[in-house]
Parts: sequence; C-alpha cells; structure tokens
Amino acid sequence: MNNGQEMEIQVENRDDSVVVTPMGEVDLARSPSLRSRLKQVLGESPNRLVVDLSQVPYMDSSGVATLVEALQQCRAHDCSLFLAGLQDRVRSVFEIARLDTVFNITADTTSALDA
Amino acid sequence: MNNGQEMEIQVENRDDSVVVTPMGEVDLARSPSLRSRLKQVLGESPNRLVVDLSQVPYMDSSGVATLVEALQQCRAHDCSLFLAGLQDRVRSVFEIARLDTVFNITADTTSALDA
Amino acid sequence: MNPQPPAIRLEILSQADLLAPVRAMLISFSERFGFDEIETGHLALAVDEALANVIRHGYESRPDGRIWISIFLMEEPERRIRIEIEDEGRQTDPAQITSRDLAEVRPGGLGVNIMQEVTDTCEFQRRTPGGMRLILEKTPRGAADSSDQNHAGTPENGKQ
Amino acid sequence: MNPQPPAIRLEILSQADLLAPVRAMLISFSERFGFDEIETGHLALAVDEALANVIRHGYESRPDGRIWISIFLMEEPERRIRIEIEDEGRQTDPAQITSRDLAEVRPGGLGVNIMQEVTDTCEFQRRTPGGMRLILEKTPRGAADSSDQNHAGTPENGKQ
Ligand SMILES: Nc1ncnc2c1ncn2[C@@H]1O[C@H](COP(=O)(O)OP(=O)(O)O)[C@@H](O)[C@H]1O
Ligand SMILES: Nc1ncnc2c1ncn2[C@@H]1O[C@H](COP(=O)(O)OP(=O)(O)O)[C@@H](O)[C@H]1O
Repeated sequence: MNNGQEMEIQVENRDDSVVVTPMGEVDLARSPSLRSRLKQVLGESPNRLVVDLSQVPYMDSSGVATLVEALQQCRAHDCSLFLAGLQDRVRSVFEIARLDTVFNITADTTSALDA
Repeated sequence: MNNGQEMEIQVENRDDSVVVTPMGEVDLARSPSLRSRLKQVLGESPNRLVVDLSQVPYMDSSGVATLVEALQQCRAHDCSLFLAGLQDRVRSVFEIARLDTVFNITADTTSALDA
Repeated sequence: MNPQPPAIRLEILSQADLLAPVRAMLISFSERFGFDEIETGHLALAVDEALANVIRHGYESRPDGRIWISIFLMEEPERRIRIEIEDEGRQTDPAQITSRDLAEVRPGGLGVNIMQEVTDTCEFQRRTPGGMRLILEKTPRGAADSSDQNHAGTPENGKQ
Repeated sequence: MNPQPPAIRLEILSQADLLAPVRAMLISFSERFGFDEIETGHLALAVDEALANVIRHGYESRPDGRIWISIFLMEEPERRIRIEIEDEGRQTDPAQITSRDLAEVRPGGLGVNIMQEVTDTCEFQRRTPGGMRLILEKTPRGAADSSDQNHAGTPENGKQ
C-alpha cells in the first residue's frame, strides 16, 4: 500500500531531554518506524527521554515491545525514560501486560520534564 | 444483531414548530426508524418541521429518500420543512442528488425557527 | 484481469446492520491508500449504496443472501482502487439499472446516480451462473499530479 | 458446531497494513452487537494480536499468505461473539503457544497474554490439512448482567 507504515513522529530537544511524540495508531505496521526513530534519538545519548503518547489512540503489543526495548537501552545508558499522556485504551494495554509499574508513567510531558 | 436498527431520535415541540434531531449515522438499517418517527410527528400537524442534522455524520440515499418523503407530506399539509446544521459529508449527498436547492437548508435550528 | 489476489475479500449476509462495519473497514483502508477525506467518504458511500441495492433488489430484503466484496489495489495503467461486489440474487439486465432524472423530486432512484457520481467506473455485469457483479473503480486525486510516486497530494503530507 | 453461517467472513493477505481496516470493521460491528467501548477495544486488540502472530510466526512475514477471519453471533447457551482466525501457515503445537511469565521485563511474548486476558475463550487448533485455527469468544458484560458474568477481575474494572 501507500505509505501506511510511515508514521508521523515529532522530536523536540529541550536542554538534555528529548520529547518524542508519535502521531496515530501504533500497530505492527507502524511500530518499526517508531523503533528506528527511538534508536536514532537514543544514539544522541540524552539524559531523559519522554515519549508523549497523548496522540496515540491505539497501541498493540508490537508498540509495547518497542517501548520495552527502549527502556532496556535507556537503562544501559543511564537515560531516564518517561511515558506521558497515555489515553485510557493504551494505559489498559500496559496494565494487562503488567508493565504499568515498570515504566515511569506521567500525566503529561510537563510533569515528565519536571520529574 | 442487537439494536443496531434502533436510532436515538430527539423530538422537541416549540410553539407550533417541532424539532426532530436524529443522533448518529442514517443508513438502510437506521432510516426506517427515522421514517416512522417523522410520520408520527407529522400526524400532529405542526406548522413547521425542523430536522436538525447536526448529529448525523453520515447519510446515504435511504436517509435522503426518507427526507424527500417527509417533504412531500409537508407540502400536502401546509407544513414548512427545514433541514438544519448539515455536516459537510451529508450536504455533499444532497448536492450529488441535486436536492440542495429543493430543501430549505439552514445553518442551524435557530435560523430555521426564525425563518 | 485481476492478476493479483484482492488485498481484502469480505463475505457478508444480506443484512442492513452489516453496512456500517463494511464502511468502517473501507474508510480505514482507503485512507491508508492515499485517498483524502472526501474521496474516502465517497468510496464508502458508493459501496454502501451498492450493498443496499443488493439487499433490497437482489435479495428482496431476505437476510440470508450472501454478498462478496473484493478490494484490489491496482497500479497499472494508473493507481486506483477496484471494488467488486457480487451476489447470488435476482438478475437484472445491466442496461435496465440506470439512474433516473433527478429533476423530479421523489424518494428513491438515487443510489445509482450517487454511485456513478462519486466513482470513475461503475459497471454492472451478470454473473455466471447467477447473481450480479458490480465493478467500482476510483483513482485518488493525489495520484495523477506532479510525477510518479511521491504522493505530494496525500492528506498525511498536507497536515504539516 | 457453527450451525449458522458467519455474519461476516473476511479474507486478507498477510500484510500488517491490513490490521487497521480489520480493527475498524470489528469495532463498528461489536458496538452494534452490544459491547461497550472498553470491550470493543479489547476485542479489536485480541484480533489484532492474533493476526500479527499469524503474519510473523505463521507466515514468517511473507506478504502473500492468506488469513480468514469469520465472525459468528451466538445466542446459545449465552449471547456472545465468536471469531475464528484461520491460516495456511506454519503449524505449531497448540500446547507450545503459551504466554510467558510477565515478571521478566523484555520485549515480545505479550500477544498471547493479552488475547487470553481480554477474551473469555482463546483456543488454538491445528487445521487439516495445514495451518492453524484460533477461536476467540467474548460475551458482552451487559448480556448476563448482575449475575454470574460480571468479570469483576478484569482490568477495566480496576480503573478508578
Ligand atoms: N443489485 C441490484 N440488483 C438488481 N437490480 C438493481 C440492483 N441495483 C439497482 N437495481 C435496479 O436499478 C434501479 C435503480 O436503483 P437506485 O438508483 O439505487 O434506486 P432505488 O433502489 O431507490 O430504486 C432499482 O430500482 C432496481 O430496479
Ligand atoms: N499464529 C501462530 N502460529 C505459530 N506460532 C505462534 C502463533 N502465534 C503465536 N505463536 C507462538 O507463540 C509464541 C508466543 O506468542 P506471543 O505471546 O504473541 O509473543 P511473540 O509473538 O512476541 O513471541 C510465539 O513466540 C510463537 O512461538
């Protein structure tokens, strides 16, 4: 198909933090582009990575796995990872996977940057 | 299936006018319930019937046909019919069917009641 | 004629309640194929009208008829979506399935008009051994402009 | 076993891009069948996970495999939706398809957990002559209300 796999992802640098904002549903078709973007961002060794999920209405386990992988990379490189602004449906997937206590989850990007 | 055919329709009397507000998509499954509600309302011989379409994101030709039938009944009984608050997609169906000039179409219910 | 298999093939019963799920699928599908919001709405409308006609005319509103909807993505000679709708219902001479004069204001007789208006191809055929086939085709407006495959006109690029 | 035909039967190619249209269809369909918003989301998620697994494991990400999704509405012995997902891909012993221990934090191995958590039935079978079949079933909470089926332990009730 067209460019269904390509997902719009905004990246913003704030001091030594980076805010990554994926736009749209994250499923098997879309998670590879999130994965490669996160890899690229982590390559620049930020102190803090905030993934703003407020624009993500849906995520499946391929998206969750992508974020778990980012968490492992963050842990290895002394970067703190925050997930911000989760919509109810997405939060529910983290709860089912028992990952809601493993990630630092904040209400929004501002609280993640202040934490 | 469950109650997919049943459509929520609000009816409000204002002096000798009636405002009918269908809620949701009007397709072949839903138009029969709009049809019977309009018949019932017209049985009470209002002077003016306003169909508020602001809560209708989608309509197909079965919905349009229902409104054309209501228009014919209105003409026969000296009732003036107004369609109010059409969303772009719904307006486009009336345009394709060349019915946008046949109906009195107003921006909202207030303008229909003042007209 | 359709060298590739359809990306999606749906079989549904002839029940009006199933029109909404089919529309939802088609809207999601055609958005990703590069149709803009209006075109996507028009495609869903055309298929909805076609299915409504199969239910009402082909199966005379019986709920146990079967309808097949096949969606093909074509790139040659131009990028387009092709949707085939097939049934096992009553056959009608394709030449008899025509749009009526819209000048006369009366209910009914709008579906074929709408389908023709919002698609590039709208062709009825008799199936062997029974039933009808309708072929709808539509090219995204963005597909023709500026060169080959950069889809400058697709909505995702328009959204900043 | 399924005396009535499916209300909808879909055939799709093993392509990740087709997951979104299938979810959209399923959401529209199950809303009308009486599932609430959360249950509808869970059903779409379960089917999405199942299809993703067929694409990745059954067809090893080849884009030309076929997958069938059949949706049945059952009223006996209780009102529920039954979704069968069938493929012609690699066969696996159903007993080997299990959820992993979630205590270990690592990517992957979540799909089967999620499917089991959000459905009432999640059963893998070998198809004859080849491929796998997955049966998912779910009853709307509203269907049995007050009595036996209130699913007090599911995550959606844990919220607020
Ligand atoms: N799938 C079909 N099978 C048989 N006849 C059809 C089919 N679709 C349309 N027709 C015929 O074409 C005519 C025009 O259809 P349409 O424009 O949708 O208006 P309407 O259905 O309101 O009459 C119908 O009245 C019917 O005779
Ligand atoms: N449709 C399938 N066909 C073959 N094997 C499967 C299928 N679905 C799941 N499996 C097996 O079950 C395991 C667990 O699946 P899952 O929980 O989705 O995690 P993951 O796919 O990330 O490994 C997979 O690793 C695979 O071995």
